[in-house]
Amino acid sequence: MSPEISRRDFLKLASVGAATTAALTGCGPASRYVTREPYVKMPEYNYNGLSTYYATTCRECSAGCGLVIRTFQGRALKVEGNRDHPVNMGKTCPRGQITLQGLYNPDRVTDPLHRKQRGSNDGEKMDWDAAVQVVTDALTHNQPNEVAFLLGMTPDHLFDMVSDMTKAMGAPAPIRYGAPAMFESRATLVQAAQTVFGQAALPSFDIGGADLVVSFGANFLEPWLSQVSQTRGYRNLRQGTPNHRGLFVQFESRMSQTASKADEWIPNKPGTEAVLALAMGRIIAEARGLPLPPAFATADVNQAASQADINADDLKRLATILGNAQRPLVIPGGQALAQSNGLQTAQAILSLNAFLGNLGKAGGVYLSPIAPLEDAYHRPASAKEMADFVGTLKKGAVKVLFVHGVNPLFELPKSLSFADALKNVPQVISFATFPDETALEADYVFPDHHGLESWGYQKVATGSNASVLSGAQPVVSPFHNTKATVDLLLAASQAAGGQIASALPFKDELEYIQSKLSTMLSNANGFFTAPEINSFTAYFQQHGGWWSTGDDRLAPTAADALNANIGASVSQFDGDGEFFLLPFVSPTLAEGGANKPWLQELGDPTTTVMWNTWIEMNPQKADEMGIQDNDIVTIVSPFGALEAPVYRYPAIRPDTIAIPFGQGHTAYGQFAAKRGVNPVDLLPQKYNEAGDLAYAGVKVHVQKTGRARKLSKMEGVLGVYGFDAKQ
Amino acid sequence: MAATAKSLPQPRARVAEHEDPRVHLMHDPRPRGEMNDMVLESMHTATWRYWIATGTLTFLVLTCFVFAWYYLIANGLGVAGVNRPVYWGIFLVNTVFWIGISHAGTFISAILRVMKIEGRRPFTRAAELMTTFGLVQAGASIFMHMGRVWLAYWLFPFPNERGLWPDFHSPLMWDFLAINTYLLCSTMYLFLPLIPDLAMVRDRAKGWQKIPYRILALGFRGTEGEWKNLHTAMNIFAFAIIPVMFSVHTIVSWDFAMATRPGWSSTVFGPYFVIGALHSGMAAVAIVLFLIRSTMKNMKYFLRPEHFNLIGMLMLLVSMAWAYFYFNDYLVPWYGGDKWEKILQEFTEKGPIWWLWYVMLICNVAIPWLILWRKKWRSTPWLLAIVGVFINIGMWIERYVIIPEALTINRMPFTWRIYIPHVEIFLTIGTVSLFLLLYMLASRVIPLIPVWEVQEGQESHTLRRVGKAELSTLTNIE
Amino acid sequence: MAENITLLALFEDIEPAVRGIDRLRELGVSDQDLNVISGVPIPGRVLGRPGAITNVAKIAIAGAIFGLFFGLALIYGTPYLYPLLVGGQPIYPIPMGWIVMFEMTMLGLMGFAFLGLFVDSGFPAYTPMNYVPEISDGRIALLFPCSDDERGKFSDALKSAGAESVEPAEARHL
Amino acid sequence: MANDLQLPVFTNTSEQEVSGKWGMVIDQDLCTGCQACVAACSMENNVPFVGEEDANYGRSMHWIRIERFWSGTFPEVKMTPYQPMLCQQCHNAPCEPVCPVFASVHSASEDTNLQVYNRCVGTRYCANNCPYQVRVFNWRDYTDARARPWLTSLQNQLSPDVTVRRRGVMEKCTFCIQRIHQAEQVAASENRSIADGDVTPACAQACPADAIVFGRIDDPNSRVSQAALNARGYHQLDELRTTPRITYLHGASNGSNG
Repeated sequence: MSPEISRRDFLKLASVGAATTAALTGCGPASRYVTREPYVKMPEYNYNGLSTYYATTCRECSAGCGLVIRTFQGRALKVEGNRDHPVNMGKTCPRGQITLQGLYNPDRVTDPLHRKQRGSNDGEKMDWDAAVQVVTDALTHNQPNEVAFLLGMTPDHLFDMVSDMTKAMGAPAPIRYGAPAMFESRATLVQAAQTVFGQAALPSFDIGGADLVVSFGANFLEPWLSQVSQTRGYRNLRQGTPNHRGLFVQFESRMSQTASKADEWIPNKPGTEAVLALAMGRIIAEARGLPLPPAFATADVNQAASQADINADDLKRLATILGNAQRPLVIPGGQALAQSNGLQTAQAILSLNAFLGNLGKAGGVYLSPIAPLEDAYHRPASAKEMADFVGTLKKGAVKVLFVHGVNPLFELPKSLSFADALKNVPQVISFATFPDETALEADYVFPDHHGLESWGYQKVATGSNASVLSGAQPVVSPFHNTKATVDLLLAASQAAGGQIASALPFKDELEYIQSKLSTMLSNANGFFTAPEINSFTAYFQQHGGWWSTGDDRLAPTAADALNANIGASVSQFDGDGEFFLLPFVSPTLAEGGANKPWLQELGDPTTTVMWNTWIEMNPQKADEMGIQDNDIVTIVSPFGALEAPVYRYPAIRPDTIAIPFGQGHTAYGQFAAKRGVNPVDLLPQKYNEAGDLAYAGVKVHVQKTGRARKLSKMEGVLGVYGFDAKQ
Repeated sequence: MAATAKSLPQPRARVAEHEDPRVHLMHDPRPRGEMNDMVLESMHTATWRYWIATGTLTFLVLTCFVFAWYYLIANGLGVAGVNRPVYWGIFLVNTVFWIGISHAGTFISAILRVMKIEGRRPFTRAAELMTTFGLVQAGASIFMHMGRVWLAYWLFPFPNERGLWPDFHSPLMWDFLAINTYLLCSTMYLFLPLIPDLAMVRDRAKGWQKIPYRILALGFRGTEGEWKNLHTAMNIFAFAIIPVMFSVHTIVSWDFAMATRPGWSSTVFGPYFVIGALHSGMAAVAIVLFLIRSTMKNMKYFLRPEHFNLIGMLMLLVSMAWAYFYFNDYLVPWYGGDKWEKILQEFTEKGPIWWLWYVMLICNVAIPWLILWRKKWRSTPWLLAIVGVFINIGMWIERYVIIPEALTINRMPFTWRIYIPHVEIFLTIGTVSLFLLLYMLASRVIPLIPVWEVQEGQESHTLRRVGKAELSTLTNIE
Repeated sequence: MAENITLLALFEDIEPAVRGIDRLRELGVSDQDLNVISGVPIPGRVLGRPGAITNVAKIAIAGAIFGLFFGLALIYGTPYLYPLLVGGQPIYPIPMGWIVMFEMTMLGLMGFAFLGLFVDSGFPAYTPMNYVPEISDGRIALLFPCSDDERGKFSDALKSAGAESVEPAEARHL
Repeated sequence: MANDLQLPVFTNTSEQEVSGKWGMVIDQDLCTGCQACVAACSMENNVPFVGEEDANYGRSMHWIRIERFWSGTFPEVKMTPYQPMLCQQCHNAPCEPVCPVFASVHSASEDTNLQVYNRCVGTRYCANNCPYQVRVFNWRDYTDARARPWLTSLQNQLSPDVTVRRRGVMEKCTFCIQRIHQAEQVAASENRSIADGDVTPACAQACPADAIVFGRIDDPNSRVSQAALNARGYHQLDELRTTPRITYLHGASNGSNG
């Protein structure tokens, strides 16, 4: 807010809306105005012995859930969900709960650092003026096309600001990437929507409205797109309509946490989802006596069943159930899209939905609402685009690389050899809050605030019916000598002068955000309106964002979805191993949770393993190979190898092994470093037509090492697996 | 009428000296003064073996008891092996074990005294010492087990600033009261018959050594009144301490029997634990007597094979009783077929540590029954001591099976975990060492033989000639 | 009138001691004045003397009653001071009351029996007393008062009864 | 103070079941095992983490854990529904009478199961006697920042409403008693009795599937009472008659091939 309006007036404005949500007060101890002081001089918005609650947005993933943080005497104590927020409606996932251990993490980068030698832990501290100077020089002393920005999935206001900046200086637009996007195969979903519906948007699946959900590998109860809202959908699927429990069938080669909630789990062979979907379409079409649409024409039911290594009768039975369902819904995702034929799979499934006629209907397929400040959905970079970007880095075309909110050294497949690419970049500047692998390889680390210390907004990509701009505000004053990256860049661009300075005439971060918000003043669809920007900002921060009151989801049109012949076939696999490799995102850690000790100590839902990486292997198969629990095995793919202990997992195909993604850090703080392994070391350089990585498209060898390491488990194996199980 | 004379079967000839009177009544009396000197000599002579043994035990106590316990307190129970679900580990095993050991002392002394079993006289003191010393170990083990031992005094019922009294609903409180009662009473019971012997030592001690005995002997002279009071008090103790002894181990068993746990909630636990206690206690007496007899001077006169024979018979008897109660405790759950009980029995017999169960049965039943049925073997001190060692191992394992193994199995299979002891092992060694060390020291400080009782016994027995045999007769002058 | 002294006669065995006691009776020493000290307990009827009386039992009974009430106070008194509900159980439980009462009764009984021994025998007594160490070697001592001039008569009588020695007892620190 | 002599009488458990105050309903059909409740509980109640080794040895301090079992073998393998296990706040709590120092007592006002940390001397009898095995013990000084320097900054988060437990004491789920009391004070300050929904424990508040319902079970119209009437409802280890305050709703055992 601008300094003319004092905080007291500001609270008056805030209190107007306070009636609606008693818990929430106005904007937080805005980091720039409030300095940490002894509590004899207490800020007036804070009462001794009383908690103050601030609404903000979770930054543990890009779903943009609204949080309400309980703060007490200047400290954040507890994360609660924002009841009014349309994405999570007061609920949170474990990562959101434990985001506080990121805020108070003992391993945070506390000061701007200049690292004399890349990879070395020691660097000399600088002051922020010098940091601004460094950034200014980096912007001015290089040709615009030699400057590259690599940003994470959050926060969006930084991405917008950098986009404006790069546009102004004529530099290439910032690249946006995150391992979640890779594992979610967003590009594939968007591309499939483009080809099937003719609109490049992120499909939104109304799980809650359906009465039968058939999911092909979609882990929608896990970190996939928007976990909390999808879990709410699952609840409504089961109990949303009185006296009618919606059914849920999951096709997946491993019983994931999501599959464990399915009424039926069909362990199909990886890469056969497309043919299965088409076969089901064909069965339904024949059952309904309709003319066979070209999309399903080529499908052969029995062949599909045998290719998928499942019972043909089951397939027919499920297809019949699907055909008879009133509000059926078929969801593509997870491993199904992470194949060489991932795009066909997505298309086949979307057109199956189209054939079932649930487009734009309750319990059907929609297109996610376009977030405010957006013209269309802008997806993060696909793995293919990242590969190209790495290529440009390797060529040495980039002189200075800015990295924020992403840890490519950890999140990109090793076969892309991002490490080598970095060597060809003369200057790497990281804005990392935590000392992750990439920050360790950077020449400068200019730490950004933690999410709970920051301003910002997040454009919600999917997960709500309304179009949502989720607002973030500082709930505590910064604990360390950190600086908001937007402030840093604004200062630098002012110092740089010229085009950039005139394009970004903002004194600080909040002014920039307000400049964006001001375009929404006229929007009457919101659940609040405000005459002028300051009160708008106040409401925005008080309620944790702006969202429209209506349903902004778009009904896709299936123009000729069914007429295109989807040449779907079984996918191709790299490597000649006997096991399909199935990497999956750890349901508790996701990509960034490894440095938070309590997340480490949450048992994985299906295996209850804590604090480490495990390899899931079918017990019968393990017996054949003479592998016990906790035995360390080597997994060799054509692209790398790694060693990890085995968890004999009863619910996985004998020809498949699964390994979670989230551990295996070499840096990133004491709780994450040197713990577990990182499956990206095994991933192939193989993409589907949409450019997404076929991370499940490799077959690997498994060799015993003869060594063993006790996996830390929540469960007592004696009770769960019997007295002869190894503890 | 004519009676047809039929030749009666002739008894097989037997060698006369096998018909000797019961030698444990010691029908070769010696003058009191001589016996006094023998006992004092056994107290005064300390060979190099003695000092080596004492030194080793002292070292073990300092490391495995004192330091190990300090380490435990300083770092918390995390350094022990206890976990969920096995919240009670070897600490409680040791507690029950040592309380069991402490039982035989009182049993032998009190019950045999009440029943006027004359053979008891020479070894009552050694047995009573076992009660006190064993209870010391038991108490220590309980305190080791506590999470905040520095607050252990909160169990004492005393008016305090918290206005809070202990909860007598808790079996642990009953246990606390019973064990304290037992410890106090058995210590007094140990002291009473000691007074005349202390007076005897006092009369012979020279120089500074006289002082402690003067103080302890309380000025006992031996007047008729003193003897009368002493006898009355000893009789009261002998009768009263027996029910206390039974109550103590019954209550210890209730610590388990009151719990809603498979394998614990059993009505037979009371007598079963009492018998178990006697089983290990008797065996311990045999071991201790063997050690005293073989290491101390002149003891072969007081402790004779016939005494071991007596103890051996008791051991056999108790072993059979134990087998009977164990079968009770095994059969009922097996027949009842309760889900959790069945799982527990399967776990003990087929689980990861199945062998413990079989070792227990072999040590507690097979070995005693195979050896103790024969008088010749019973009367062999070293053999009896070895059997005693086996029985004690078996009984320790029995407690291990009852506590950590049974705790592994509960009604929440998700939590079942094996218990792996860590520092407990050292603390176990520590308690054993302390127990032995106390004996070593006591053997040089107080007369291990109640001389006056022995003499009293000798005076009350005479050999009477009946026909051709010399039979022992008891003239009850008490 | 000659002043009174206490004579101590030592006997080897019970028989002569009994004879000595009879002689003393003839010489008019009453059973109250006579004192027999021995290394082993010798019942009164063996010596032909009235058995000694003891109060230990009475004291012990008193102790038992005290202990009983102490136990009652613990189990039913202390909850009254600070009543706390546990596990749906009554605050004043009957069955487990028996346990506490029993233990406390027994403790009182035995504890007081022990103290009774002290009280009744005047323990601890560290003052000088008439005693000779030979007693704990199995000798039997007779202690009786007599006037100085009658001393010879008494010693002759006891010597003839088989006394080892008849000496005026000097009180000594034991 | 006057006490009516509570002589032992045969008590009808069904009476006690309705006489309870706070209760919870957990729908295993909805629980997705996502661990959000565990995380929320730990963040709300200052529950320490114990590290890899101790966690594997059954010493993790979770006040609420999510259980699951398997039946059958591939491909006919099934996973039993996720079963969040926390203190059942029994009326006839087996853990209470066995404590020698009244550290585990019953709250007369809330009819919940209290653990008084500073009374606890660590005999661990209560944990042995808890049929649900939901009591956790501080085996080490998991909250001592001198021994664990990394805690110094993490402990900025400790909630002032909840005691930080030291080594050697037992602890367990409290139904977020601090929230209950706060709500009661607020209600008292507004001269009203607690309304349904005034109190939400951290676990129920976080649960994304809304599988946990909490409220007054003495109010037949409250959400929790209504949910408890569900035909799928059952009590854990009901045969022990501990009269737990948590009603579980059966979930379909799910897996392959129906």
